[in-house]
Amino acid sequence: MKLKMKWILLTMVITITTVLTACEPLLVLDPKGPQAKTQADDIMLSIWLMLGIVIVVLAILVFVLLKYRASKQPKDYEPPHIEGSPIVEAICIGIPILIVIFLSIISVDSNYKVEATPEGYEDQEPLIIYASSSNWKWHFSYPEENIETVNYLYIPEDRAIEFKLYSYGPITSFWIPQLGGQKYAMSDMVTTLHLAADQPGEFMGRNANFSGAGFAENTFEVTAMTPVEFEEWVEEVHETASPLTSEKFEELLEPGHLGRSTYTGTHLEFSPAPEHDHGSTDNNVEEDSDIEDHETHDEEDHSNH
Amino acid sequence: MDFFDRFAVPHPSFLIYAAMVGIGLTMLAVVVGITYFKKWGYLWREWITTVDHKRIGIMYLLTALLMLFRGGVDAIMMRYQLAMPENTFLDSQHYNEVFTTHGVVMILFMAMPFIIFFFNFLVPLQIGARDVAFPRLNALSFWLFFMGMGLFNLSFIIGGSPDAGWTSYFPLAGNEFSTSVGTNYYMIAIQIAGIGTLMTGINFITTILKMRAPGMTLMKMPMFTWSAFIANVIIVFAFPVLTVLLAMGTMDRLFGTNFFTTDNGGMDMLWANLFWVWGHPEVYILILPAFGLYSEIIPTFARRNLYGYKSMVASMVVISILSFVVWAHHFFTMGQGPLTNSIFSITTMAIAIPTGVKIFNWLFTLWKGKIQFTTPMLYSILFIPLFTLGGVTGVMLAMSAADYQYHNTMFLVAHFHNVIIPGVVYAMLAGMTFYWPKIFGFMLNEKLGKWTAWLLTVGFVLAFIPMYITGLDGQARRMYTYSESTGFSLLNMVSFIGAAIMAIAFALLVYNIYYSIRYSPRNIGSDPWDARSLEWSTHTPVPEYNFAITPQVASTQAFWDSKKNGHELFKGDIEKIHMPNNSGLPFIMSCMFFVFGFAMVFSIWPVVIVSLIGILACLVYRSFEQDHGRYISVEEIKETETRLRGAKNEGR
Amino acid sequence: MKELFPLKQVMGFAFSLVLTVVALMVYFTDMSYTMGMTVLLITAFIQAGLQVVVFMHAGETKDKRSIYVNIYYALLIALITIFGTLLVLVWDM
Amino acid sequence: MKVDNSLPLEYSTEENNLKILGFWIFIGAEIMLFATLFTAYFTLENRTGNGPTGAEIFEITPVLIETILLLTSSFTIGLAIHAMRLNRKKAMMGFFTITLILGTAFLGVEIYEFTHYVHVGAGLQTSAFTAALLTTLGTHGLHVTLGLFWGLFILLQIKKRGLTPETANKSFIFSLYWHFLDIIWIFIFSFIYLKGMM
Repeated sequence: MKLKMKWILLTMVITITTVLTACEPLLVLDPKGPQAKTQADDIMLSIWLMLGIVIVVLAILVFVLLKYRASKQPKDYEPPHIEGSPIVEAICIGIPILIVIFLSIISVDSNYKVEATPEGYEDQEPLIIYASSSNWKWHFSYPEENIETVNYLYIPEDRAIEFKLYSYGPITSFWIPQLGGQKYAMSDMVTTLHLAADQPGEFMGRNANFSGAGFAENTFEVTAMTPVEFEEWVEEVHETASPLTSEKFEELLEPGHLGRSTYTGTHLEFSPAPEHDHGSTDNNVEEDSDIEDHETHDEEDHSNH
Repeated sequence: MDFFDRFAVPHPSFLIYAAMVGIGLTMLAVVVGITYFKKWGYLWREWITTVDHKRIGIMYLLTALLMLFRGGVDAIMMRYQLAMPENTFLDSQHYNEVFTTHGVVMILFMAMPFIIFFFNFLVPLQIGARDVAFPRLNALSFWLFFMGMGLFNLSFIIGGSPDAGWTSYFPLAGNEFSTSVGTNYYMIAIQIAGIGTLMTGINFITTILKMRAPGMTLMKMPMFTWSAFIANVIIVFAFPVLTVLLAMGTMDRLFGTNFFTTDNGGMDMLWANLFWVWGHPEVYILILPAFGLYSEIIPTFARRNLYGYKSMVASMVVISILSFVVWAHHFFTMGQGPLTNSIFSITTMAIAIPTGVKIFNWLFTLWKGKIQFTTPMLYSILFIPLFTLGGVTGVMLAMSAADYQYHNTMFLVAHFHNVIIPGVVYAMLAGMTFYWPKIFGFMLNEKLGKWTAWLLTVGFVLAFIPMYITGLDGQARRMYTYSESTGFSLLNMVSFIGAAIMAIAFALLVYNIYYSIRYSPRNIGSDPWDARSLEWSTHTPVPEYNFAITPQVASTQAFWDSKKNGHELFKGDIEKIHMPNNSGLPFIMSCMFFVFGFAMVFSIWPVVIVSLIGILACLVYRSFEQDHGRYISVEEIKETETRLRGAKNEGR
Repeated sequence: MKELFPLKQVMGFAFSLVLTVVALMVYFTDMSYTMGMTVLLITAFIQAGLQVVVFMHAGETKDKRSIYVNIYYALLIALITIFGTLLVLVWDM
Repeated sequence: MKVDNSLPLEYSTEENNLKILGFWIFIGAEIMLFATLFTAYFTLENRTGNGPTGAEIFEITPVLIETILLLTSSFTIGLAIHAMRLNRKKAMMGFFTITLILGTAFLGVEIYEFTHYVHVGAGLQTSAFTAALLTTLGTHGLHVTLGLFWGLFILLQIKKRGLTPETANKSFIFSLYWHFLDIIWIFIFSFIYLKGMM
């Protein structure tokens, strides 16, 4: 009786979810760029594979429960003493090993893919955008176009984009689910995220890593457009927007939420991105030799271990 | 006035004031009650100063249950806040405090004491010992843990709760972004509790290595003892990392050092890295004893021996090492190179192999068995498919490229609840129901127990399966609110309903305890489940000395053999038994740790120094103390044995 | 065991002094980073082993196996933690 | 209490055996404790911010004195245990006292070293590197300090109660602790000082 109740409930849940997913595809499984596509494919593949494993386990479980429950056994039945069988156990280890090897190959391959320029875009120069977070906003600097935006991002479609991520505060995580997975933005180094959109559209972007009181609203909008439209937008900004001064930027960094805004010039000129140099920035300015010292040190470290 | 400002809760609300009044009244009621019934002496003699592993175990159990409800209330508040878009039940600051304390309380102050309760109560009984190796250290472990727990919970009413997540990543948890004393509480309370846990680890490794009954070689230990052994090995090698990490965090917050700050070379990711060097083994500390309990319960009610004993042991040993080489999968997205991610991705998936072996061994234990559906068995059977689901989503998360999409989302939240609830919480409830008669001398009501298990499962499925979906739809974890347009509302509502059903299940558990205390029969003998290992061979309630005669063991299920195959457990005559004396020192010393911790949180240096001197004085006193324990005479043992109805043959 | 002169201890002490001097070569002579690290690793671990075996009598009771497994396990986890962290945070960043 | 006379005094009772094994496991935990400190140190080694680097502040002389002092004290505590096993209480106490004196001298030099660091502008708050350095050295120094008090109390107990299974056991465990601190110092000496000065 109770067993049935449980199944009814389970099927209900499953039906509800399938109906839901059918109406509107889940963001992560609705990729609009090559990186997100790689990830979505991996996810779907692993879901099917894992579903298979769950079903096998469930089938064995239901089978033994139905067959060997006490009410079906004779009263005087004494279960046998079985130590274990090397062959059966070898199979139970062997099959998972094969699955893990298979998934490892896919995982490693995909990891190298998402950490490189998106496939099919290798021949063109990537658009570099510096994305930095502050409590609780996103600042996007286009050094080539000499533009800076706050809380919104315009990108041309069909072009590789290289995001340079860093933070003016807690660790944040830059995430546009439909274009690809996230990466951390931290205050003492710059991380790189390779994305591309293969069609125009509007996408949700957000900080995914908890960063304090204003975290929930720490979102931004991404618009992918044709290269021509993008060029037009750049020109328009140069004509209409005011320049970003360091005072204005300091103001923007104040904790809080802001709407969209647009500036010419970028904050990189007066407030450059952190360098990945083990934090001894100030030292290096005075003694240039120090930089080399550290670097050679590091390389030797490599070779040593 | 400035001095006292620090003690105020920075973001007060009606809920907090109500809780303050509630806590105050309860404390008052407890104190008045104890005084009225003249129980202070009893409490001091029988509980506070006790060094008996069984009583210490019971105190761990009570703490764990208390914290289960504390953490549970947090959970319900979170789910209610998220049930509707733009809900205003909690503001963001409160929500942050609630999920932070929920995480800390559930992992460190609920799950940990629950498993340590089982270590304490079961391990000496399963290996046929009189007590643990260092009974006083054991009492100190408990009281340090207890004081750490108390200090952490105090943050709620004095000074404000920590609000940087249970992981407390820097720089968010640094002085710059967390200005209240909440994170000080986090650092110091967990430190004190952690030291207690580390001592537990040392104590139980020594106990298991040196105090086994004659004939019980390592490969003849009951499976729970094996799992406890491995878990304690992990404790001993993982907790020092936490000790150092919290010390560095404390120094950053109180002494202005620059380990994890954003300037002067500090490295925020070092915190995350070391946190998970401890944090990942920590989850195996929790899950392995749970596996051990299932390995006791499933054979008992399948009425068959455990299938694949050797591979069970081997898989745990492998897990104990693998658990230390996977930590970077908690931050695949930190920006390290694909080589590192690939390595940690593969090691993480590799853990699925030994875990899978265990699942199959349990399935094969059921095979050809004679399965009885008791409450503990019901939990164990429900555990298998639900945990498998959690396990396979773990493999999915281990794929580093795909993890870029799962990381920090509700998918992850669904995954770890999916392994911890069916894995750990079910095991704790199953184990508690299973061992309840041994501990308290009566059974919990089976019918209510089964209702609890089913309600819990329905609630669990409704609460957590939707999170997998919202996670893939872009709902990040730790968001206190979301807008209607995101489309998360329906599934979050389902989650809330599930959480509410789980709450009802836990309420039913409390009712079950109350009901069983009143109505359950007391004449159940010492082996009501017809079980297999040594702990069931002694009386109920277990006498102070556990076994009048040290048992002789020849297999993994000595008691079963004595019942079915004519193996003789208790050979020889009763001799006088050496037992340790009670001591108030562990409690007094832990109280000083509490004062020390509180003073540290608020940087009241004179008190810090005084309490530190007090702690050292306790150590000195202990060094010079001569206490060789006492003997229980043969007459006294015989009297007890007769009173508990004639020793050896009882329970057959 | 019962001899009066503590030969084992004296030999151990002399040997650890020699090892210290060898380690000091790293400072007083001009060798490459790799070479220096190799020397330090070798001398440090031999000295540690010397202390454990000669002075700490790790192998003298029937708990020998537990003690050695404990030390090896600690060493393994310690090295994993140190080198793993360096890999994650320094070498592959 | 059962006393087994075939083994050295410190192993003679069951309780003593438990304590010795328990302490070995504690040493296992201590290895991890220091390993974590080393992890932090190696990670932060080059992150000197505005402060000095290791090569700029390390001095070979005090370090060498500290090393010799601790190495010798490790030798003398070994001799103390040797004397204890021969049941020579006077010799044992003598070596024990020398050990504690050497330990105190070590601590003295270390305190000098710390004041030197602060003097040259490498305080606890200067940079991530100095914080990691001073914390690692400080943790070792704290262990030595606690060890000195502990050793002193054991010495007093031996004086008062003689070489009993209990005091012998305490002395032996203390010797384990002291040797372990020496091992940690060897690693500090090699991988903090010598590596830093290389």
